[in-house]
Amino acid sequence: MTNEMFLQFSSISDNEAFARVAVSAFITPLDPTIDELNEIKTVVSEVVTNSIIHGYNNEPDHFITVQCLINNQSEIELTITDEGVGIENIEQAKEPLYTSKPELERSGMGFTIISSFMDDVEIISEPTKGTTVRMIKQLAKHKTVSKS
Amino acid sequence: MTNEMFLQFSSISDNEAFARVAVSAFITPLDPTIDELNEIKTVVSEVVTNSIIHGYNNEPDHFITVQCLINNQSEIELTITDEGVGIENIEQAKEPLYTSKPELERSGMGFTIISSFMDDVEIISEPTKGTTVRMIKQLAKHKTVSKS
Amino acid sequence: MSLIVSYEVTENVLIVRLVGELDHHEAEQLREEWAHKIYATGIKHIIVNLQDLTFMDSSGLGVLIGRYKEVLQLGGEMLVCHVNPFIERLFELSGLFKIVRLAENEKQALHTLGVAS
Amino acid sequence: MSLIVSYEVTENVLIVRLVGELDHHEAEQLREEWAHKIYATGIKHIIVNLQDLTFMDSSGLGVLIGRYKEVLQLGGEMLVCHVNPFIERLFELSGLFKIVRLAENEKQALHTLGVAS
Ligand SMILES: Nc1ncnc2c1ncn2[C@@H]1O[C@H](COP(=O)(O)OP(=O)(O)O)[C@@H](O)[C@H]1O
Ligand SMILES: Nc1ncnc2c1ncn2[C@@H]1O[C@H](COP(=O)(O)OP(=O)(O)O)[C@@H](O)[C@H]1O
Repeated sequence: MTNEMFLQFSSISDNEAFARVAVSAFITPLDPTIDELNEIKTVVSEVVTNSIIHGYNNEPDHFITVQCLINNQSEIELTITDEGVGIENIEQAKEPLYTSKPELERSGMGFTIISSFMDDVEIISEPTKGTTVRMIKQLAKHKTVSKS
Repeated sequence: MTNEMFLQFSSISDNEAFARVAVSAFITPLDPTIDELNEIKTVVSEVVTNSIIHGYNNEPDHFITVQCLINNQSEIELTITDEGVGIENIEQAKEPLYTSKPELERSGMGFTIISSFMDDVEIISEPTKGTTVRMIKQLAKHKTVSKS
Repeated sequence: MSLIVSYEVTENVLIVRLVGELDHHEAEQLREEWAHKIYATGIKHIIVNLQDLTFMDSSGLGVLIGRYKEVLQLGGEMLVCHVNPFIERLFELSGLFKIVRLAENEKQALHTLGVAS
Repeated sequence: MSLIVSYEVTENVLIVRLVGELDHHEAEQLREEWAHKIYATGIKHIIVNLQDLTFMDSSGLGVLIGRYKEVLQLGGEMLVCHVNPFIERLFELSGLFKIVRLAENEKQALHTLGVAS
């Protein structure tokens, strides 16, 4: 059985914690490990924060959507979308330490953390149209190949 | 400033707790009292459960939507919708102890609790089309008339 | 986020301790398990300890009322103890206190039922 | 769900204790307050106690790095203590340990900085 949720909210920083809690609560029935839960919370926080700061330049009157699918009770598919400014150069954006907003004390580590915590990450972006980050994570106890 | 969220999820009972947590997390920045938070959690649980059991007859492959608006940092507007069987007789449905599913040990107290916990409740329903429950709650510390 | 239930039998009394959240999702399983305990143990009365119940809605009320009806058939009664103010409001609202008696704790509830603990 | 920050000055060291969640929303306020403390107190080194920090993301890293750069200008250094395994992974990933030293607790960190507590 597939369980699915779709969430849309205003682009204000109050909603960063909200998005983390909502996704955590949605995947709780899968009984993830504490590490897995922390990883998911962190990537939600990274991507939503990027949409607020970079995508919408901190303007509060836009919307961010988070879609979460649970496949086979074990695979989490997370898709986070904004209709903001988009990314000119995706390869550059993914580089560790690269940030277009050093004046905001961004560390430039968002995409590095996301890649490390998720099994698969796809960035789809078009300047002036917006950005979609689609991520997949397989929960460990259901992994066919054990990590040990 | 208005903060807004829209949530859509599969009609499975796992998502009752999810919906409660998501709405709680969304209104947390308003710093509600424990009682207010419990009231909101309870009405979310009541309405979402009704959509699952009554609206969709426990069929898991439908969707429920929850919209939450925060107006003036103090008023919570909650709208929960299903596209299920709808309610034939809304006046009867609102009666304390009335339930159409006594075999499921329903107490028939859902709407009574909802009316008691929210400041305003509107039920819009059409047979075979679905049901929308729209509720408003003013948080106490911002109430113009003090409750003491 | 979910419900943990433990049962204890003292003479003809079934003590049921509910820990966590009791909503419709949890109610379905609880209902079956609890009804089975009533008949499997041959008890007459029920004490429900709600000390660590952090959430309950009208689906939870339905389960309590269902089990109340069962012990009523057996000539017994139901008591609830450690009811927090919010759940007490739910019980008031729904008229539950017309059929279920309130006790402070398990000991007092057992005493009310005439069982020394 | 939010962040509580407390500051303590011991000789030329600013001890910063972070309790709760450090994300972008909290980072913005923390940044200003913390930068102000550095100059208002005339300290040289910083110890960050993360014992009760339950969440942190790359926005939090940005604030730490920003304050590190400030004490570096003052000829000082930054130490972090009570780092839980998850935050330690974040620090490893981001290379933070190349610039910030790890200590077990505040006492050990003060000792490393040559301050008796
Ligand atoms: N949603 C987005 N919209 C526009 N640009 C983005 C978005 N997400 C990321 N970027 C770009 O990618 C860069 C790298 O992102 P990231 O690794 O998270 O670092 P940081 O957020 O610290 O800058 C950002 O500085 C920004 O230029
Ligand atoms: N979303 C819905 N779709 C269809 N019928 C509904 C819906 N919500 C409520 N009802 C009807 O209203 C009745 C009363 O609801 P409620 O007071 O919550 O009691 P209960 O859920 O215990 O039956 C239900 O028994 C059902 O017939």
